[in-house]
Amino acid sequence: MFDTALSSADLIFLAKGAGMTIVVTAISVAIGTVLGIVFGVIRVQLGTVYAAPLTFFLDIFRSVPLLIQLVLANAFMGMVLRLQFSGLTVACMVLSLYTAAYCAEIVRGGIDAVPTTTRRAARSLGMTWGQDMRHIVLPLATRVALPSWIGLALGVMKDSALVYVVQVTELLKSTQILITRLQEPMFLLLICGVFYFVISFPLARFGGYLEKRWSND
Amino acid sequence: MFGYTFQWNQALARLPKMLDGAVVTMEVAVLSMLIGILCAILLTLLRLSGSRSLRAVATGWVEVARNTPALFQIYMAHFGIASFGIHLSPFVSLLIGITFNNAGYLAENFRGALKAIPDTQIRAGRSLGMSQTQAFRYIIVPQMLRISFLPMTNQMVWAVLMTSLGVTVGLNSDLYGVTQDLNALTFRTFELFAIAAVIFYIITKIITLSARLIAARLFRY
Amino acid sequence: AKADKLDDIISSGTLRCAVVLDFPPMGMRDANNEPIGFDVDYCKDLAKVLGVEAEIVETPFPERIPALMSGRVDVGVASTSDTLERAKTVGFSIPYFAFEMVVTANDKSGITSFESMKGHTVGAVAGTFEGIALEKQVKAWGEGEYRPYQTQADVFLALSQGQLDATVSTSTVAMASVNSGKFDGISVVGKAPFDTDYVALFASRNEYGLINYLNLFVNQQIRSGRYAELYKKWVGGTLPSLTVPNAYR
Amino acid sequence: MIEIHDVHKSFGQLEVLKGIELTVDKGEVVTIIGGSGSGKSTLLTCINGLEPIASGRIVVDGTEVHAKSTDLNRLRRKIGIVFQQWNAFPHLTVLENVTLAPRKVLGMGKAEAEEIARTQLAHVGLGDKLATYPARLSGGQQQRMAIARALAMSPDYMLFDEVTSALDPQLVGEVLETLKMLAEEGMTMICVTHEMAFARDVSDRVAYFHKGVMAEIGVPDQIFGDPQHPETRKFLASVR
Amino acid sequence: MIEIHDVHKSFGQLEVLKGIELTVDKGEVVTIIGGSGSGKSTLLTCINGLEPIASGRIVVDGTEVHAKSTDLNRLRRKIGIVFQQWNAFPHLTVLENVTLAPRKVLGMGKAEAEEIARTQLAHVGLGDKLATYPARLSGGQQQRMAIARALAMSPDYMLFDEVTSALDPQLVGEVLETLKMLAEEGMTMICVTHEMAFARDVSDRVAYFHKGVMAEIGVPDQIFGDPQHPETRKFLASVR
Ligand SMILES: Nc1ncnc2c1ncn2[C@@H]1O[C@H](COP(=O)(O)OP(=O)(O)OP(=O)(O)O)[C@@H](O)[C@H]1O
Ligand SMILES: Nc1ncnc2c1ncn2[C@@H]1O[C@H](COP(=O)(O)OP(=O)(O)OP(=O)(O)O)[C@@H](O)[C@H]1O
Ligand SMILES: [Mg+2]
Ligand SMILES: [Mg+2]
Repeated sequence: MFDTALSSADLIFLAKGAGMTIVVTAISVAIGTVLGIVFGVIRVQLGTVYAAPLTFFLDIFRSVPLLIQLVLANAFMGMVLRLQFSGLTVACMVLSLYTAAYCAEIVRGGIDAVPTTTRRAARSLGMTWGQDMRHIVLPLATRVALPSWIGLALGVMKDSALVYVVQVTELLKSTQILITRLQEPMFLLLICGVFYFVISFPLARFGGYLEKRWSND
Repeated sequence: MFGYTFQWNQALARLPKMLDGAVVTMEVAVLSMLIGILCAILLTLLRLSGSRSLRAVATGWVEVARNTPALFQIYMAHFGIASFGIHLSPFVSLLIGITFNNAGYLAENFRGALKAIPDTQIRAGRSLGMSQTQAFRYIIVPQMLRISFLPMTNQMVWAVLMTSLGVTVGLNSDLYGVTQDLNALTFRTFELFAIAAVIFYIITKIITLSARLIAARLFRY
Repeated sequence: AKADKLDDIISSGTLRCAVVLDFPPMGMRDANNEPIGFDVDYCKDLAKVLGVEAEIVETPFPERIPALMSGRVDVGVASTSDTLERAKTVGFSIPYFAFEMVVTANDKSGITSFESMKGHTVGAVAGTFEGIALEKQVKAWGEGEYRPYQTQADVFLALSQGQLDATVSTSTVAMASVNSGKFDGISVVGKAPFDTDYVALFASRNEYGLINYLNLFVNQQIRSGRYAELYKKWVGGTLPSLTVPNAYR
Repeated sequence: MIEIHDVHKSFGQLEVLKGIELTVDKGEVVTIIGGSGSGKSTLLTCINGLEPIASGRIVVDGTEVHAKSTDLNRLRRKIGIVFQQWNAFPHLTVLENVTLAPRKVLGMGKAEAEEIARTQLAHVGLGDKLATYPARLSGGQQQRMAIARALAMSPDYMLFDEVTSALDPQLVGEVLETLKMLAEEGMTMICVTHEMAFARDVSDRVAYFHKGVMAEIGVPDQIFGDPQHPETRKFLASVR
Repeated sequence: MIEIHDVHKSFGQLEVLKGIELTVDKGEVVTIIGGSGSGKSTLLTCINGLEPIASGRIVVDGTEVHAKSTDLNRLRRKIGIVFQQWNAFPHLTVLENVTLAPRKVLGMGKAEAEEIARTQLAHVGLGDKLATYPARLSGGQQQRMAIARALAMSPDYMLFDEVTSALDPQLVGEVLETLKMLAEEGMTMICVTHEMAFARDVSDRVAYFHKGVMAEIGVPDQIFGDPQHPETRKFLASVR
């Protein structure tokens, strides 16, 4: 269909880029989710006033373009602190905090969705705070939060396209490298789009499915 | 402690230029939101329409907007579209890219909002003699607006943040573009981008705060 | 005494060079997407004399300095113009290459010379020597539009698509791109009256030992004939002089 | 005059109306009673053209409702309808709820529409709630507002579909009072209701629906005192 | 024995309990009645330490509830509480709802916990609903499940906070029956309720709360037959 100079080696090169996208996303989402849960729980426990500094800190990650966050973190780590981190490390650190900031909101929403009366009931059965969290809040909050969390994971995967600024060659950057060499922008971009779609569409569908299923009961 | 000497005055001297950039950033964001809302309404209607192909087009738009990176969409809006011989300025390309993204996300929100409004509302309107359009315009849309207001505010913030991707299509008059140019001239990376970050932060705060004020005025029910 | 950067490089066994890989023939990729080009070979030569392995770190033009400052690379071999403004932040070696600037135009634009670019939409790579100079010129003309793109590839892509009418770039990259046959309907139409763009290796500003070594290395490359050899391999034509008349450096 | 001739209507496989015949004269109050799912609501929504019919004719003041040429939006101005669910427009104040249709559909000016709305709202006892949003109203108040909203279009006919059945028991009375008042003022009305006392008090005729068929129709004394159809008897026994 | 001495408690500016004195002996059933906002629920949540108090002491079987050294989680195992809102854990079946706390808090094995749960659920009449999810239960069933859940911890005391007031009238009876049964079995109970007939039938003593003060306490016959405090009289007149 297309007359193209694209070789199988190039496809492997693209697949490697896609692999990097997945690696960056997986690491960041994993760390970011753990942090997000911790931050979210802390925010709920401390209440609006005492959690204000944390809220402000997390808010920064949602109010500044990711591109700038990456550039700044890179400059700060290397130029100011003189720490020699690889680009992948910096990318994952920034994306993890970025994920955590959004995840904390989701977690907070999930916990708030568990009625206080239900939690009181658990506590009055003699459950500790931890048991209440583990057996009552976690399962109930997960139902509320999981669809949004899947949305977040997808968002982070797409946003990971920006880590090229710290010299990480992910999917979109790999595509640009091939465009430089082969000069077939439209064709290559389409392939790149298909790659993204293939990674994210099933997850998106799964999120939609969960939302539908859980909204029914 | 630091192995780096900050030179803030070097960077601060460029603040007026950066503020000019912030104005361009706001222009793109506001325009992309306004057009994006119109497109989203259209997409929502198309997705409800009887025609299979119209529904497919609208659904395709929404899915691509939501499942590919914004950077990809903006790159497409410049270099992709140009493959068909259509030449757009960087400003317009960025605007189209962000608008495309906004419309996709908002259309999905609108659909959810629409589902949340009971059908009986339309019925009530129709039985007062309103036409379908009138019932939609006076009864459904205002209620949708309230449900979608918070998501729209978030989308507006994202639109502002997305303008930073304009550099990939040759825009250098927006806040990020200006900052990058200044960085190429002076190499004061940390200071310049820190200032840009603060400006972005202030812009997004202004947006969320004014949205809260508007919501308080608009939705008193 | 404390070990300096030069010691670090030697003891670590690798030399990490920032190279721009969409800037043919200085930096590009071969059919296996491996880095090749003048700058790549230059970095390998440097590694060889240091007795270490070369590691090519791809950096787009705007990211060269951040990459150095963040310690991700040791040396920039990245066709970087040695401006005084930049020298406030990084340390430059003596020039290791010099570019002539030429105008490349889309055939449909009717542009035949630098002067006739006036009033047209022109572009170059953001943050480069020629980019900054061209933007100034467009402002001086008072008409037309200047667009900076992130990479040299994007500039030629935009040019061949007709989004740009003309660009100013180094003669080497222009010839390489036009001759590649991948861009239809563009040609080099003449010289740009910009100063010769001397480019230098760069390292951290306070690493005198390393910068001193780089200076000697550049000098040795010329003396040994390696410079001419690489020039012939990647560029071809008359070897540009790397010294300025009536000046020492 | 509303004339209903041999109306049939199905939802998919399910035949919901099986040949309904009914004529309602100007000034008459007809009450429809019957079991759940017997097609009462469906008939009302067919009368004002919200639902299409499969066969038969419904004629309102000489206009055939389901004819292609009929301007339904114009026809509906004549026919007010109030539903079981309170369909207040939550984003509008009580006054705005009532003025919306007169202004947008009849093209009335703001002042004129508000004048009418005030009158109608006072009429249903909501004269002091003009600036309130529906969320602050009780169910009974919302239902009365819906009645005022329909009345503001000066309809010639009013259809009421179990307007009290979603209300708390203590709120039912106030809404029924409003309906009674309308009936006394001579409004032509079709009321679907489960309130038998109300049906007996207010109606000129009472119709009993059973599984899509109008099993019986007659004056209240006959229907409640001496029902003819065995199903009517069963039904009345069950609701007592 | 539950001893409450001069307990004060405020929410911000609002003083909700103003020096409550009350002793409940083993096997006694004390009912608390009183107007909305009089502090009844607050007192119950203070007794099992869900809310801190400002001053005074609450001592349960010799343990001071609000002492720093008290292990509240351990104390709460003794004191079952059931609230007005049905607090079923919606993600667990009825059986799992009841076994959760015995297993996680008391560290019981699964088999043992289920054994106990089955007994308690059968006790409250839910023996056939073990595998059902709460969403499928009526309000009364959910409330009975909550009682079984509390009983499964073998508490020495049970606190009931208006357990029937969020129920439809026809479901109230079944829950009150369950409470009566418990009282007859000799459980020590404090019940906050608006059901006067129930209070009269079941209680050993009835306390009347008014604006954070226990205005009056006595045997049911005295409180209902010959109330001393004027507010008690007013209140009883209003609920009749
Ligand atoms: N939009 C619809 N689509 C499919 N079936 C419908 C629809 N509306 C009503 N029905 C079915 O038509 C039958 C008659 O419904 P209708 O609402 O007219 O009954 P009703 O007499 O008003 O009952 P109720 O007293 O419960 O309101 C019912 O079986 C109902 O399920
Ligand atoms: N968590 C809280 N924060 C602030 N005020 C509260 C809180 N809980 C209760 N109150 C207030 O304390 C007062 C007493 O409340 P409480 O729930 O104890 O009353 P009650 O006697 O149980 O009333 P009801 O019969 O309505 O349940 C009320 O004015 C209530 O508004
Ligand atoms: Mg009905
Ligand atoms: Mg209470």
